[in-house]
Amino acid sequence: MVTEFAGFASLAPAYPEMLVAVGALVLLLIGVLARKEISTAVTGIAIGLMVVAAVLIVAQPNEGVIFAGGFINDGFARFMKVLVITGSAFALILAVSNSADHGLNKFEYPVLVVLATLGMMMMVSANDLMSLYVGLELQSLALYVVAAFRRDSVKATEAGLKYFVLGALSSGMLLYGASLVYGFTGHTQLDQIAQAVALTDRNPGIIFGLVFLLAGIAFKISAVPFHMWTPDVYEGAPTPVTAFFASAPKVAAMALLIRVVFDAFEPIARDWQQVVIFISIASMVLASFAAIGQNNLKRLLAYSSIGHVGFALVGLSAGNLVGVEGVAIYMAIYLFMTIGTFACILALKNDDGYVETIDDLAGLAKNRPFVAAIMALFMFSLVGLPPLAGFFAKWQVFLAAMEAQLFVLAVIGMLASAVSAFYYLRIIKVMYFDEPVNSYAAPAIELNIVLAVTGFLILSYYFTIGAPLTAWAHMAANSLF
Amino acid sequence: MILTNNILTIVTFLPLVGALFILLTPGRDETAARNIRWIALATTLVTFAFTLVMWAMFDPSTADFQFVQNQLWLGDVIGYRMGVDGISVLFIVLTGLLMPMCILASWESITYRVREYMLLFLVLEMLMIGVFATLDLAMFYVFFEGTLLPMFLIIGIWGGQRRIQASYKFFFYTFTGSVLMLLAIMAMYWQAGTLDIARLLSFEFSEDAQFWLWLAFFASLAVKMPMWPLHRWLPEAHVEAPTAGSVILAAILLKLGGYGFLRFSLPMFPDASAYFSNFVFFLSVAAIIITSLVAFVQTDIKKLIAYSSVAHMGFVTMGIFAGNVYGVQGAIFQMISHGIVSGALFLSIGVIYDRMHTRDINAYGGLVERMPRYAFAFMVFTMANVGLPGTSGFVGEFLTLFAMYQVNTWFAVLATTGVILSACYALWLYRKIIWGALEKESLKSILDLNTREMVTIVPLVVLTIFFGVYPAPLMDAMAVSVQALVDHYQAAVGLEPMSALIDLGTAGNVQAAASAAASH
Amino acid sequence: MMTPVIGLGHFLTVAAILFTIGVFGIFLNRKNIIIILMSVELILLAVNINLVAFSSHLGDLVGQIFALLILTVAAAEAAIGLAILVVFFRNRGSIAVDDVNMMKG
Amino acid sequence: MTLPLFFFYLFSAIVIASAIMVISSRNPVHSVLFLILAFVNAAGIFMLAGAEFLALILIVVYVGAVAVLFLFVVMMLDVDFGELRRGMLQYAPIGIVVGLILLLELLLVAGSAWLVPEAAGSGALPISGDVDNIRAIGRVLYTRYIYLFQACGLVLLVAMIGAIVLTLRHKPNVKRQDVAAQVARTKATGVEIVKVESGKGL
Repeated sequence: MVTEFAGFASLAPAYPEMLVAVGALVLLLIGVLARKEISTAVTGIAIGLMVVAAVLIVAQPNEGVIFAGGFINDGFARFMKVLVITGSAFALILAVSNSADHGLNKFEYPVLVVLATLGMMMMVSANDLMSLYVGLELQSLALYVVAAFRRDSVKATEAGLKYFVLGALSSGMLLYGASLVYGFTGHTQLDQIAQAVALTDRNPGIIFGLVFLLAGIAFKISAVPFHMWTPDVYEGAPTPVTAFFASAPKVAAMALLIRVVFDAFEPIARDWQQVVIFISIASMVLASFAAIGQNNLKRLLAYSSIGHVGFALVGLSAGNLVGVEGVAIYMAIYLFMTIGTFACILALKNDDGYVETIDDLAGLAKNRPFVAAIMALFMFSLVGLPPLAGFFAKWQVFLAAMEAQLFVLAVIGMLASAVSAFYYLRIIKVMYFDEPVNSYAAPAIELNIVLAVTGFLILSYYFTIGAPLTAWAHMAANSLF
Repeated sequence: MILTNNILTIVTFLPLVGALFILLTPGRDETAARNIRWIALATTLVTFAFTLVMWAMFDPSTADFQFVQNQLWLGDVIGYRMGVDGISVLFIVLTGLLMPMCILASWESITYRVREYMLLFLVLEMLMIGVFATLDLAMFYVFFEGTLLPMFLIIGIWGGQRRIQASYKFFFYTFTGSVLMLLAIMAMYWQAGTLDIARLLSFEFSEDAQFWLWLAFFASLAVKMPMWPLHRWLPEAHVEAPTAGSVILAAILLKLGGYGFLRFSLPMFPDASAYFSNFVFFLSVAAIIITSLVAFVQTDIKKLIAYSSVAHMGFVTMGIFAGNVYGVQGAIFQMISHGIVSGALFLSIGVIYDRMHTRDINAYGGLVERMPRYAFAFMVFTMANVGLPGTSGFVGEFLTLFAMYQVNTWFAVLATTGVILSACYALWLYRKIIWGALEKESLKSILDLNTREMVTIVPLVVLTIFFGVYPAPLMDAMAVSVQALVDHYQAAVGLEPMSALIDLGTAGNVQAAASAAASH
Repeated sequence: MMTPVIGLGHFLTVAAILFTIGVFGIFLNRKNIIIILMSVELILLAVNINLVAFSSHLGDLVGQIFALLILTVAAAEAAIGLAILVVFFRNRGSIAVDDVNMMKG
Repeated sequence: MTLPLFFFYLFSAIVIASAIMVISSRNPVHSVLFLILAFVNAAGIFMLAGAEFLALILIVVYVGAVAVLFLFVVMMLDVDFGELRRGMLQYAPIGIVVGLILLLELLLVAGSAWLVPEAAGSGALPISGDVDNIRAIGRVLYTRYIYLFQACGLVLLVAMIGAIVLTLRHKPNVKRQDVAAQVARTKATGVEIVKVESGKGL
């Protein structure tokens, strides 16, 4: 076997990954060798590392397939990687000043987040079922640990355990699917799978493999019917960790899903489209109704994230260029909305601890007008009300569905979004229309900054990031076709 | 030249500049609140001035869109497109006119969270002007639907006792209807390949597509309008909203529905509009009669006016779908006039509500003794509401009825009974509140209009009478555009162009036609 | 290289049965985490049998590499899983997990 | 029946039987032992399929490390297993239905392979007859698959960090030898001279 390693420069497409990997090891060394507890410093360096990696991805146009076809860096991968890194960096920022409250004040936390991010970058860049699996597991294992990171809390460890069990099961299903796909096509590399699939007629082995693969990934994006873990894990895990779970890993898994179905299974698009449509409808409808009864904020946001995954999948169901572009934009906007919402939750702390239930928010607009205003903004945006960014996200995916003539899906989705407005509005109602019950301390400075930045972007989407984001997403989607 | 190109952008986004200033105003005390009020008033006044400049620059001799801007903005789909024609220009001016009055009406009645209140009103103004100014279908939806956000909060935060239910009802009725329209907009994009309204107006959708698109638009616009039986949210929203909120709701927001019918349903889906016209007539006439009857039994002044709004909107839909020049001109005129009159009525109710804090009809009586100026103004508005000749309410109602006679006599006859009914309840209301002996103790010390209230109400009195006597400025502005619209519609559905029958270029002809019809 | 004495279907059948037993085990023992972890191991074993069988059948080494990766990663996974189980046990004094409840308020 | 086929059936039967025992055994220690049995026999199946290296790894890594780890945990945690088994049959009916459907579907796939054994194309990395299995894997593992190999290293690193951060507890009272501290001792730090006044004591 000849080595296919042709000098360090040939690895240029993977420089960001290598940087993050080395960075994680350096962070680990710093943490271990330091004599005292320096988790905040490590967190700071980790955020810096993410920023550098993101800049590297944006600035460095090295695209290509390396590592014997195992790794691909294209426009789509770069777009999604920047999102993933942004999500992780924000999640780390959210944990800076309140890490002690959530039991995250150990240097291992940022290290694990960085390693999870590395796993997500590998997922996004996976061009082979094997690298897909390894990236996924690198991410998942780090997330399992992070979920249970507050090891003296029953809720957190139970959340970690549930997440682990269902994650492991989903990995098993994904692998079973991968093994069938490998067996019946003879390849693990996505583009070669596509060639083999195109040659054979609809082979039940491949179809079953595809279904199992999709089921495994559906777990990771917490789409119905594989969503059971989400509310419990969101509720149990420390809030900064939940913010992390809800943002970057979802983006990475969604990118993975897009890559698998388009790169490997384009020839049997009809088959996976049906599965995706089903998952999408189920997620939108179930989330809309199940969230109405929730009083715990984090559980509510869990259902909200399930619903939003359903909406994003509307774009994927369409199976066209506009759809992929829509999903890319959707995930970007979803990322900012999620980070911002969790920043709001973390910004509200009184003597009894952090805000947990919706009732705790009563009259917030009087005590903390800034946080309440930003929160309201996010809620309206999650509803999908123009002119906020959430509307443009929905616009993109439903536009794709209409092009693909998926009218029933579009109508159901739109009605589900109208129903979902009910529980988002409830939060606004409680904050603005009710009388105050709690008083909250002033939030930390970095939370205020996160709130201001995300809130501004969501509010001014049409004027500021809308146009460049759309253009970039278009470029990213184009690289898949 | 720069002004011509950008006048619409300026008019639309000027309120946001004011909003920014309000956001940056320091302090949370009474001084800050006063500053904020003044900033809001100044902003709306400047905006109004610019809308007047725009009207002055507007060339009424062409049906083309003017002050056009056309750039792609978000991807290849959504563009930044602006432009007005004779149909939309008037609504922008109306919005500009009413906003300062709303700010003035809220001057003293809004005592808490003034910053948020003014902020929301300025944002609302931006969105409402945007609806009329944009030429991009997606942006139309953005502005159209965006009004929900500030309005939901205005009703919910500053509203009355049952504000929460009212705001929820308002939100869900309109939101659910609108999402279907959104899907229709997307479908139109894939069929026509553009969201540019100017180009969509000349695109011919297949009859099958028209059928569904019309229904989807109807779902949204009929709720907004509101048409019977989808009007249930309106009385509650009106009753619970603060005075300025009611004014905006009645004067502008309801017109978004009518504007949508004129801009989209009629010209873009002509076949479907013709197909569904009897259905619309039926709903309109039902609205006129039923809601007028319902208005009779109300004890809440605002509710009564709210139901009368629904009835008046019935005339509008009737006129629009009559599909001839009288009908469409009448509908537009009726909308403008109703904007002024109903806004003025809600302002008037706000005046006595500020003093007595009740809207119960029985709590009033004999106000003329203590409030002669108020009594006069209220009389003018009541007359206009009834549609008495010489007030602006007459022209629109008459034209739509006249148009209806040409299309379907039975519906027209039924609708005419609505006019009689409205006279009954409006005059009854006036008698209960203003006439009679001043018996109630609490009313003995009530004060007449102060300067601030005079400033808000007097211009509306003047306009009501002025447009009633001399409707030419409005008619001239819209005439050519309406003619083009109607020609296009009738050509599409295969009717003889009505323009051959009567030349309706000027208001004088309208008046002549009106008196001719009246002598029948 | 190998004469296919044993048909591919034999292997796949065994793997399918093992996989089903694994999934069934998770359903059956919803409270006993240790058994669930072992069921996951059974599922992975099924996958490995699949991969090895396909590798042999196709005359392609990739399947075995894949299986090797899975073995490595699964070992790491088991370590993490047991670690979480241990901390959970320390907190709770039991390893019973409440049912994953979809509609819990 | 040829000999390989006989062994295949033998191993398969034992694997399946012990897998059933794993999930249904009353005592988790038995479960672990049956798991080991399943792994050992699976190694036999691997061997029959020509994957000698994997067969070895399965025994070394799985039986040697993972299964023993399970055994440790089962023994270490003082779990009341009787309680856990209660209500177990509650889910059995639905579980059986789901399991049967799943099995049928999977067998369908397996069956289709049986019917069309040449459904697959040619592989990316053909096995050549003149190199033995371990050598072939070794040749590609560090070259062609260096990326995956390194990534697996990171996965193991995460597992290590995770296991440590979750379970390691510093006990404050445990005495440890600190060479640096011992060497750094000086007279000043090590000896304290106390002047004791006569008749007073300390």
